[in-house]
Amino acid sequence: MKKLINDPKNVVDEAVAGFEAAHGDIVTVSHDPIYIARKDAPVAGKVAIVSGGGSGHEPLHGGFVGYGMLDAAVPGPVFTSPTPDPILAATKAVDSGAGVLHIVKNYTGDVLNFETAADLAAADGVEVRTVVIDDDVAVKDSLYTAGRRGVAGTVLVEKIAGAAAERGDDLDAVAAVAEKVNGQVRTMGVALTPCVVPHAGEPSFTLADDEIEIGIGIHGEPGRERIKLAPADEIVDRLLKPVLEDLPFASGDKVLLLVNGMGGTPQVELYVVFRHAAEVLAGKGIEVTRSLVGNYVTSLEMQGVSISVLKLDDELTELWDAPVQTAALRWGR
Amino acid sequence: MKKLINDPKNVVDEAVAGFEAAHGDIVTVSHDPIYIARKDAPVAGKVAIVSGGGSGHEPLHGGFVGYGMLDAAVPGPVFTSPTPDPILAATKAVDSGAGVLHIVKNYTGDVLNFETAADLAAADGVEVRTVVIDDDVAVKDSLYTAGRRGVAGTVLVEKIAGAAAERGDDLDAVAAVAEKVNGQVRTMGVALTPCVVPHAGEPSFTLADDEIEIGIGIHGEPGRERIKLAPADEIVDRLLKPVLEDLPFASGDKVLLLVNGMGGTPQVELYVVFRHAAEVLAGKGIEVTRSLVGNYVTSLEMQGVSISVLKLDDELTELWDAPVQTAALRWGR
Amino acid sequence: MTLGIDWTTDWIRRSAAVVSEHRGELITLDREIGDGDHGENLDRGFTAVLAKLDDLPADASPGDALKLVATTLISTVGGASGPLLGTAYLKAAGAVGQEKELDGAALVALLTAARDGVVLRGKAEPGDKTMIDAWTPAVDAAAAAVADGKDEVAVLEAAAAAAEQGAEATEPLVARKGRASYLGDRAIGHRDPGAQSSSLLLRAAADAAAGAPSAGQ
Amino acid sequence: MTLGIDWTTDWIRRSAAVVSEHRGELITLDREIGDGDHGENLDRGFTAVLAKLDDLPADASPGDALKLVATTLISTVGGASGPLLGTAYLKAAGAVGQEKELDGAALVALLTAARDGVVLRGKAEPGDKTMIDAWTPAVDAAAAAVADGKDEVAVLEAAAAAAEQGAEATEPLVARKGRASYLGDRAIGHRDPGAQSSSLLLRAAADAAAGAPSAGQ
Ligand SMILES: Nc1ncnc2c1ncn2[C@@H]1O[C@H](COP(=O)(O)OP(=O)(O)O)[C@@H](O)[C@H]1O
Ligand SMILES: Nc1ncnc2c1ncn2[C@@H]1O[C@H](COP(=O)(O)OP(=O)(O)O)[C@@H](O)[C@H]1O
Ligand SMILES: [Mg+2]
Ligand SMILES: [Mg+2]
Ligand SMILES: [Mg+2]
Ligand SMILES: [Mg+2]
Repeated sequence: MKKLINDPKNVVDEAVAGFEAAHGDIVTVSHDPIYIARKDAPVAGKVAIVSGGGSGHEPLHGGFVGYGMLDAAVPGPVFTSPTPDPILAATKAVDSGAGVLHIVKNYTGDVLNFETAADLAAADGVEVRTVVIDDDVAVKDSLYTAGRRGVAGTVLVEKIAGAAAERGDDLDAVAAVAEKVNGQVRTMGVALTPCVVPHAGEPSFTLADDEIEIGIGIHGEPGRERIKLAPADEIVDRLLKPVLEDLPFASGDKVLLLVNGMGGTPQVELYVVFRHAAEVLAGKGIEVTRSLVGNYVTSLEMQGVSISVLKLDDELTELWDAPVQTAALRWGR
Repeated sequence: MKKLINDPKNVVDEAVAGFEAAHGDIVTVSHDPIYIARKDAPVAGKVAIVSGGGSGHEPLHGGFVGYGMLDAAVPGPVFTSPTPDPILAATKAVDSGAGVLHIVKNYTGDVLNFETAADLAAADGVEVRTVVIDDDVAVKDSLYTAGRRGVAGTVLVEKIAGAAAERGDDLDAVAAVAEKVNGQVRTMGVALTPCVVPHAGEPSFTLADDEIEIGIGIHGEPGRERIKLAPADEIVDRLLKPVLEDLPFASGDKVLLLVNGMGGTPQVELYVVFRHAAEVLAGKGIEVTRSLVGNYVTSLEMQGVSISVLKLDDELTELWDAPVQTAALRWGR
Repeated sequence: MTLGIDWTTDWIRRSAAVVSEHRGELITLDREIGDGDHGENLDRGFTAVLAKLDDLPADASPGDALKLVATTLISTVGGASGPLLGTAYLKAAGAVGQEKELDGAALVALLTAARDGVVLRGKAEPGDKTMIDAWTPAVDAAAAAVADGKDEVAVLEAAAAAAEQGAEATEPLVARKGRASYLGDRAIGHRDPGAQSSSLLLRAAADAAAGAPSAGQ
Repeated sequence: MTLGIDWTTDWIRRSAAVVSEHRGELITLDREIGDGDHGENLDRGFTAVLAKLDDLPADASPGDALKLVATTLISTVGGASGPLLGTAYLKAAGAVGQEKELDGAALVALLTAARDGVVLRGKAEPGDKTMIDAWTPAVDAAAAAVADGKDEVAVLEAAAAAAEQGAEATEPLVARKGRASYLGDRAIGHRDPGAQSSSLLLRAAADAAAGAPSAGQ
């Protein structure tokens, strides 16, 4: 295992301390229990938004704390949901009285720990709503699975719900916007290489030199099927097909296209993927009116990419365009 | 070689097409000859800034085209300087009559090709100044080398010179600011893994499982020395020492600290590095007043990091803070 | 011979030891069909439990000790196993109340409540390839042993043996809960890490009752 | 026997063939002490040259053909070798002017001008571990051959052989120019890719003169 770390046990603590040192203009950090809060939180009268989950997906979630997006992020150990304590502490710290939305990726651990925290927060008089993100079409949502996973679509939910909170929507309205985005975004990913969890010290799975894993999650967990390495355009076709069929997206739709790097993918490759994805959408009469390309929801050093398509309407477009000022996403201020 | 590409020969063309599709609000793209220009270029009365070099360092340079930074970027093949033709075409396309600054990283190929383009532009009546960036302290600047290389400090030069041009400085003044930044920034990098150039298909060098390469360049060329993998804090100490001694930086200095990922480094690791680098600077009485953490000047999928320290004064700080709107660096608008 | 606070704390210490010892194995199982953190998660949790165990008042009941385990796991493990096992211990503590000595029936009540706690939070059914597949046979075997008039040591031995078999029996299954469910058929042939760790915890309970020499001592 | 346009275009075709054939080898040499693109760069350049060669007017002179190579390499190769080799061919074209037939003295002038062009742009000295270390012995050997009264074929053979030796002789050197200079002592033991490719180009010139069977045909 080759990593720029000290003791694997301290990776998250040290990274959060580094984040604090680098972005002290935007966030404050609580170290025990550990969470990252917007510097000016609680913002009077504003619904607060808290998200979190295992570390290793950076910039998710800490990189999205700030004006127009999250009020707090709660990082767990690498790939492990945080416990209820820091979620509760963060929730109480950022609540201005207008209530708190929990944005939770759909994994058993995340759901259960946020659930407990929400119960405890409610007992302390904080109004909490929870929206569970499950945009990953690689997993069948059925009685036979833990349900679809929350993956790269999460960043779109956080941005758009954050804008709704910032413009003054109440808790129900912010939760409704978040649900709406989750309902209209679909994602599918591919891994070329595995990642190495620091405390495990070994690759999360092994792939032959000519194999790739389709339908990969964001925790180094294996995906849906293993195929031979293929040209990028073929891989894009293969990822986009289930994404587009699922909603389904249709000719005339306006969409946001997100090509998300898994952490170790060179940027040239992300744009090679974007090019063909945009081409395929254009061929189907689907208009890409907003774009996002980069490492937003990652799996440590994994090489690979996910493609998300979000159906836009005027409201979502306006909320997407609204100013945001976080470490990892910033425009308009 | 595992890459999300089609034919290796088309990587740059396709990536640039993807960039165009994703960032059409900010840039326009010329495909033959290939360059990326600011959408509203030429900007009347403004000095234009053109940079470029081999591809594979993204977001450098295309990601920095836009308001407050570059007017055009000229991408060569992967790790190969562009030829004079596209540099000349870009230079002429963005010149508003106020002259053009070429920001060139100090590599023989880049210097020679930009030199030819500048000569040809001058013959066509375009006033061109050239600033050569050589911030890499890993290389001794002596008669016995091709001189120091231009590495991550380049992004700081491009941002700050871009702001100077945007506020209306004339060509000499913009060139002087760029020279000043280059004179006050020092960088040193480390690689944990090599990168794979698409047309070569094999790693640029080999490192044992417990070896790292100190003083790495940004083209997968080997570095200064090979040492055993060590804890991040030790590696940071080793990178910072020559950086700080070279200028030298002194107690009381205010600086910008850039921790730059080489492309394949998980973000947690960048922040682990930032944390200790900031700690070391604080211990020496050097105040970090501005920070930048992320993948800005990369080497494809290489895992590793470079640390740059730029000495700030009020003018440079103000220019750093000025609005910028590019695909990869954006604030204030 | 009923089992009291000494058995309970011995069980807990042995649990911590066995989890630490099998940390790597549990990580590997979880890497294969999950995300590779299960051993690390439980080790972090039980290390924290151990650190708090000495604070237990001298007159603590088994239920007090189980509750300490529950709250500590909930606040240190995270992931899926934290709330699930935490709830198991919490419900187990509730089932034994303030009893100082646990007989066979009380042990069955403890195990049943623990299993039901996991089901309450995780909604898994037997055969879903989860820790339930260790707990449920353990509960059944313990109940059968009590019905057969076995003593407490034998009851826990029966539970541990059944849990071990149950964990092994997860290998051919397709998972329907947890991360392994994303894998479909590809989970076949791999043991569920949570079932394996639960069987280790139940083996520790039996060993503590039998007074077997402890790995951690 | 003097050498005219047929020799020149044959040289160019053979150059393209040899560069394409040795593309991988040049990439490997450049990976070891540079950035791994030298073979790709030259292959791209000479492929472009080949594509333009048929456009040469029937009455073109050797100098016209060399100028075509020069401008094409400058506008397609990039990197360090593009401007350096491009200038070499440009200066070589200048040295032979509009002569239709080149004798030994003209060939020496051609080679000398090429070498001087590289030095003009790259400022390298002999022993710096660059392409100069192939060109300079080639120039000297060609001049000596002319002084010895050798014919054109022998002059180019001498140049090619000397260039090959010069390229080989870069192996023990520390580099003082180009990317390899960043390596210090670690460049020792590796052949300079640019010296190697230049020796291949000069061998192609000799082969074309000797009418050796061509790899590309
Ligand atoms: N819904 C569930 N019900 C019961 N047990 C579950 C459920 N989901 C997961 N588990 C158990 O949790 C184990 C994984 O725990 P762990 O790796 O610590 O958490 P995570 O899956 O969040 O990484 C699985 O092996 C399985 O036994
Ligand atoms: N200053 C110089 N003078 C002469 N030749 C040089 C000089 N710098 C580099 N070279 C030659 O160029 C070769 C490298 O070419 P190439 O790999 O195509 O370009 P780059 O170094 O830009 O990647 C070196 O092997 C060397 O022979
Ligand atoms: Mg986990
Ligand atoms: Mg090069
Ligand atoms: Mg797990
Ligand atoms: Mg090269």
